[in-house]
Amino acid sequence: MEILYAIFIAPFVEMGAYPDLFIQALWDGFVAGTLYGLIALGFVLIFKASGVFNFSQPILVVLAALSLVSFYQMGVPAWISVILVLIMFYALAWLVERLILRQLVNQDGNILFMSTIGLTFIIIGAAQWIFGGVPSAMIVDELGFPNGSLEWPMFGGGVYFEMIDVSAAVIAVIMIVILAVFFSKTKIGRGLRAVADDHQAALSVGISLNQIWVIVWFVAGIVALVTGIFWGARSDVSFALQIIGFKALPVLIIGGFTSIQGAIIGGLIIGLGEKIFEIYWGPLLGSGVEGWFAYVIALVFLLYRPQGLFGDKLIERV
Amino acid sequence: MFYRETGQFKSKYREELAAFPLAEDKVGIAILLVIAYVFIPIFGIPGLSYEFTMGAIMIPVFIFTITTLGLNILLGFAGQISLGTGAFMGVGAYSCYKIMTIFPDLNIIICVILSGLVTAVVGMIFGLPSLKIKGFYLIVATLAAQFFLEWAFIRVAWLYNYNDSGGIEGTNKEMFGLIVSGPQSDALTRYFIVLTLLVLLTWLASNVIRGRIGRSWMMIRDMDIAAELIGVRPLTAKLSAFAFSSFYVGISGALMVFFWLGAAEVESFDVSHSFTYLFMVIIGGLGSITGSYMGAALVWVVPVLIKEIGKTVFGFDAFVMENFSIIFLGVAIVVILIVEPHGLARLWQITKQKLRLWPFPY
Amino acid sequence: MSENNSVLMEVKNINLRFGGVVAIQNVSFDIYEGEIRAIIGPNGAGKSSMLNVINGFYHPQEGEVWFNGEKRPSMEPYQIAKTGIARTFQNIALFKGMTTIENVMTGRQLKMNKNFFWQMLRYGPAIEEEVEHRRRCEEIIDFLEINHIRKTPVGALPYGLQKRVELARALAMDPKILLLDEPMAGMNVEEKQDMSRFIIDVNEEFGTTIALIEHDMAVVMDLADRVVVLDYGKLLADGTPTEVQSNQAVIDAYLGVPH
Amino acid sequence: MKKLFIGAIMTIGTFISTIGLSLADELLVPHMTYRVGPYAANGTMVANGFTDYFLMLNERDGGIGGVKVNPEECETGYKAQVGVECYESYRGKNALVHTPNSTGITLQILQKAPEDGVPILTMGYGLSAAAKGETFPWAFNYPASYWSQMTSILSYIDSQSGLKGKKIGFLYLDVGYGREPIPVLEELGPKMGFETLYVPVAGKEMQNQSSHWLTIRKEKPDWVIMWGWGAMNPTAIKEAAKTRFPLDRFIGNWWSGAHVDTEALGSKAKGYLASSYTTTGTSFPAIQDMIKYVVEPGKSKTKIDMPGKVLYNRAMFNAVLIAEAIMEAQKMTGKKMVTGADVRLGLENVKLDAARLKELGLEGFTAPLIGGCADHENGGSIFVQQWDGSDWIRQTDLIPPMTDVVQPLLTAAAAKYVSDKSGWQTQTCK
Repeated sequence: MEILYAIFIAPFVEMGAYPDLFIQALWDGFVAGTLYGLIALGFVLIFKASGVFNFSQPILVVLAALSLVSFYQMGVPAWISVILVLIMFYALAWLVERLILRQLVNQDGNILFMSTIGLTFIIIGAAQWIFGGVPSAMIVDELGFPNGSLEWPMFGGGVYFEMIDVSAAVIAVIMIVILAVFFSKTKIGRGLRAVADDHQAALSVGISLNQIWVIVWFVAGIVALVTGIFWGARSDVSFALQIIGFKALPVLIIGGFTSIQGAIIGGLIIGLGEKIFEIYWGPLLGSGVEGWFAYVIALVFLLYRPQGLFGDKLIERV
Repeated sequence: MFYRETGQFKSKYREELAAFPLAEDKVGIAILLVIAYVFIPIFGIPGLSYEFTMGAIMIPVFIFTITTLGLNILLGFAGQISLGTGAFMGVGAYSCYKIMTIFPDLNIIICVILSGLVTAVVGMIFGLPSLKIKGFYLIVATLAAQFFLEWAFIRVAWLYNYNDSGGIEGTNKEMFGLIVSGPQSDALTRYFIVLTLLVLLTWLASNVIRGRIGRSWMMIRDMDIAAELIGVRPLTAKLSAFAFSSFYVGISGALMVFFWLGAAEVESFDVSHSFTYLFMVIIGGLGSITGSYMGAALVWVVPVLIKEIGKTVFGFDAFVMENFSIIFLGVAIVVILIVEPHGLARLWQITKQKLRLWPFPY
Repeated sequence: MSENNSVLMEVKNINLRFGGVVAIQNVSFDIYEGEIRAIIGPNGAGKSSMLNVINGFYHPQEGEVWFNGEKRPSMEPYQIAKTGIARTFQNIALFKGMTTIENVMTGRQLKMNKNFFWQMLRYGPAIEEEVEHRRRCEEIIDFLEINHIRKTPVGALPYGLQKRVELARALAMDPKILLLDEPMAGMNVEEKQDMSRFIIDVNEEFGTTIALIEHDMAVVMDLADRVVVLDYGKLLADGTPTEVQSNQAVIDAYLGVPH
Repeated sequence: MKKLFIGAIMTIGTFISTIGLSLADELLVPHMTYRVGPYAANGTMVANGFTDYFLMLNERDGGIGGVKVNPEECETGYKAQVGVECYESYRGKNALVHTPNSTGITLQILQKAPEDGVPILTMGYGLSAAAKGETFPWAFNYPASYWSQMTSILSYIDSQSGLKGKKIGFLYLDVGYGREPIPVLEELGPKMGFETLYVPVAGKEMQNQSSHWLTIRKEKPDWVIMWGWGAMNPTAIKEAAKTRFPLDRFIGNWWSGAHVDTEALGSKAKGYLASSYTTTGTSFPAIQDMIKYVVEPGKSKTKIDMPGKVLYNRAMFNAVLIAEAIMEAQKMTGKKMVTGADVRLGLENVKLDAARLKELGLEGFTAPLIGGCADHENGGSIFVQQWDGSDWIRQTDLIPPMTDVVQPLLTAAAAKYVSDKSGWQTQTCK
């Protein structure tokens, strides 16, 4: 009986008793969710356009944040550093296409996936070699993002909104809109979709597969940079950031591997779900359930809706 | 010239179904066994210190070969990708620890095998989603297993007997009056036990994959729909692959803790290890038993050698060499996938083909 | 060529839909024991879907399948395979990672049952079973004249040979009824002749009932005892090749239209 | 082509044959470091401080007792398994003492040490029970165990606001290291009348602590004690500030209060407390010598701004203790090339009293440390320091541990540790 009370009633009583805390939890879940969504977005872009499940997206986030900060520490002005990072990512996209993807055209999806694990290791080793392991603070102020926090007093407590989190949410939304428009309205975007649908067909209408791959990897790099800036601002810039990348996999399952909106909505479901669950139900299980709770949500989705919320249903043929 | 099948005719199917139909292969295996059982125990590896050879190379490589065999059964033969190998090794280790505390007098080898069986059951449970989902989606299911188990190894204090350290430790275990496990055991004793288990498990695995059950796994791997229409029940095939694979992985986990590390905590079973084992399978060769040996040896030994050579010959510091070996692993994966997606094993096979013809390249 | 006309299989009022798309609409026909039955029709007529219904890969929304004089309950494909239905596929569905002989051996899976324990030891009953079934597979391989590629991985084989290996695999199941989905698609004349000869040989020597889908009308008219014509998921005609050939609806819908 | 091939084989052969040959006439002090991996920021400082001290001794004094020291690094990436590999690689090489630099690695090699005859010094980490020298002859955790530290922190809190009726939040990294002090909290909670809120942070969630801090906000503890490491620390401090938790009621253990944790935050971390047993700053002559002989000439990887920082100085003290033990061992045995067993004796007889500290150029750097046979932790005292926005400032005098609480716990834990181990080697002390 007590157990039932603890599971079904007490958490809700608590939510009602401290509404400021509940709203804060929702906000934190929302911000975390947007950032999970951004990581997932990087996966989706590349998967959509090339069918490659790019395992190296999380390390790209780390690489972007680290090199941005390093350029700045070398004395380059903040916004010039951003441009330098973008140039670097373009070069990286080109190299990846030349040296890896081009050599693996028409290989099985699993093989491409594994090659991106290899790429992850190459980047980890090289970046650690170059940047060392010392963490640094993200240069948010220097980039001109608003500082401080908003306070909304209520019910004897208050809800705090960090300005940097607000910026993160706003920019994430803007990015989604731009990417959605890019994919549906521009020539390159439509080309990307054609490639995703059928490599051969895309080739036959004169779309260069190689070029497209470079572009999507570059765009995924931009997304990685944005993710890196905001997640770096939440803690600091170090290799430990890549661990958060594992959170993006359940997001993909929920949102579908090919849907841009799905990435964000999946991110929000995971972000909100795990925060609320951890705070109100976690103590029953000895806390620390966040690490796998996202995966459980994803598994439930998989069993009932294997294609994700926005994915296409597959009809099997023989 | 040295390696040819001409003139070796089989008059019975049974002979052709033997593990090594070619006489040269039989000789080769015999030589390898002699090296493993006689040469290395007596001489070690020339140029390396004996303790280092045993403790840092031979024993871990044999243990990881068992892991790789297990993962290869699942990934290479049954086509089900898993990133939960690390945690499944943990299941083996923790259950072996529990069995040892509950039955302190039980022979440790029996403990190890029982813990393999426990892992097989756990693997089967976490393999259930594979019936419904495929490919990349299965990665998520197995990662869920990985993270849930990691959490359980920390939260469920019963698993580590409420030790303050939160870890599990091996103690001295005797068998026929000889200490075979624990801090006082001799490396050579542990070497022989691990080696013997490896040989035995290799033999069992090669039997299973050449028979009915192994074929059903490969059918599922190559074309699951066709397999089902021919009469393979996906439930049985997939779950038996998960179980058999986890059995190996569990045994290797128990061996890792009680015949090599001596103690462990959850960190020895985390997701980064799952990746290492995946690399062993890919580099060695998907769907190849020989490849499992090659992959485990290469992925384990090369970084060790890189570090040693870098340190002693070039005087590079550990930091540089560590990063260098991380890069090396990454490059090795990419190159292998580009050059020969079937790994070292296939390259070896191609070499053998060439030897068959040598010195006449036609 | 069977004369006694006992019905081996009958499909009754099959309706199959995918979402809103109707694939098969109220189709019924039967297959006699020992005959060669052809299913023809233009692309998208529902022929392959029909085979998929027969061997249980698709579950029709309405309709019954009668086999061996009994109404078949709803079953999973692997259970249906056990009842003695084997098939080949339109787009070859061989196990690419395995050799020819291994692929043919997969056809014997259902007949093997020695447990894990013996399999692990590969000794005693397990090896005896393996040898016994291996013998039967080698016979089929001899019969289909593919001995020279026994140990070649099937992925490396030319198209025509792959089709033949697939036939061998289906035959290894010792089926009561053999479903062939476009066994001669993409073959040249010589290969078609070979394949036709094998189909007739199988039918005559093993007495296997055969249902096949084929586009090449000349082949169909030569091989088949009776022909079913489907068009847009509906049954258009059913009868002997000559009857069908002279059916006006068929001529309009299919034969008349250049294909 | 053939020549090239043979050449390559021969070169590889030479490489391999050089491996495993330990150079004679060097005191080998292996050092397990982690300059890579998620904890690299901390590991780099630790590795530098440790290595630089020995390099300085080599440069300034020509080593210890005239024999050069080889402080060889073995990179572990903070992974236990790699640590064991490191350990194995030193077998048969006459290593003098092992410094695993990780509680996880310590637990794995603890049982092997007696067999190999090489002591393990886990300064400020490792198994608390190793303080019992009679049960653990080969393990040392000078100058204090985690349990002693926890009681000192609790006395500090008691002196600030009283403990009775208070709620203490315990935020810890959810690994062996973070869980170590839980028995002390469980024992002392009822005795001293405080309630504990346990908030574990999984390694994967280190940088994602918003829900942990929401829990803290929900439960409203009066103080929060942190057992964190790596990126967990700055994230926690940031989240504390975000949830408006008063930072001067937030106290880290000695691994949660270093410059790497707070520098990037600057004034945002102002007020945050941490315990320590070593002083910061470069004003000590010994550190000046390190800068002069090693850092400035560029003989190590240390950047010029590293000496004086918390972790650098602390790792240096670790090296000081080892150097003293080696010297003591040389004195006791009369040999220059001592062995691991000799150094074990050296560690038990080390005498770092105020006079000796002054002689070493470390006056007031830390509490005096007198080695003992039965007591391998020296019941060390700690002090509390506070981040003022730009540096760590020492706030208190030395706070001794509650010996009466810790000792029985340690005895019981040591007994439990050996209870299921047959043939465990103990010693009796006079």
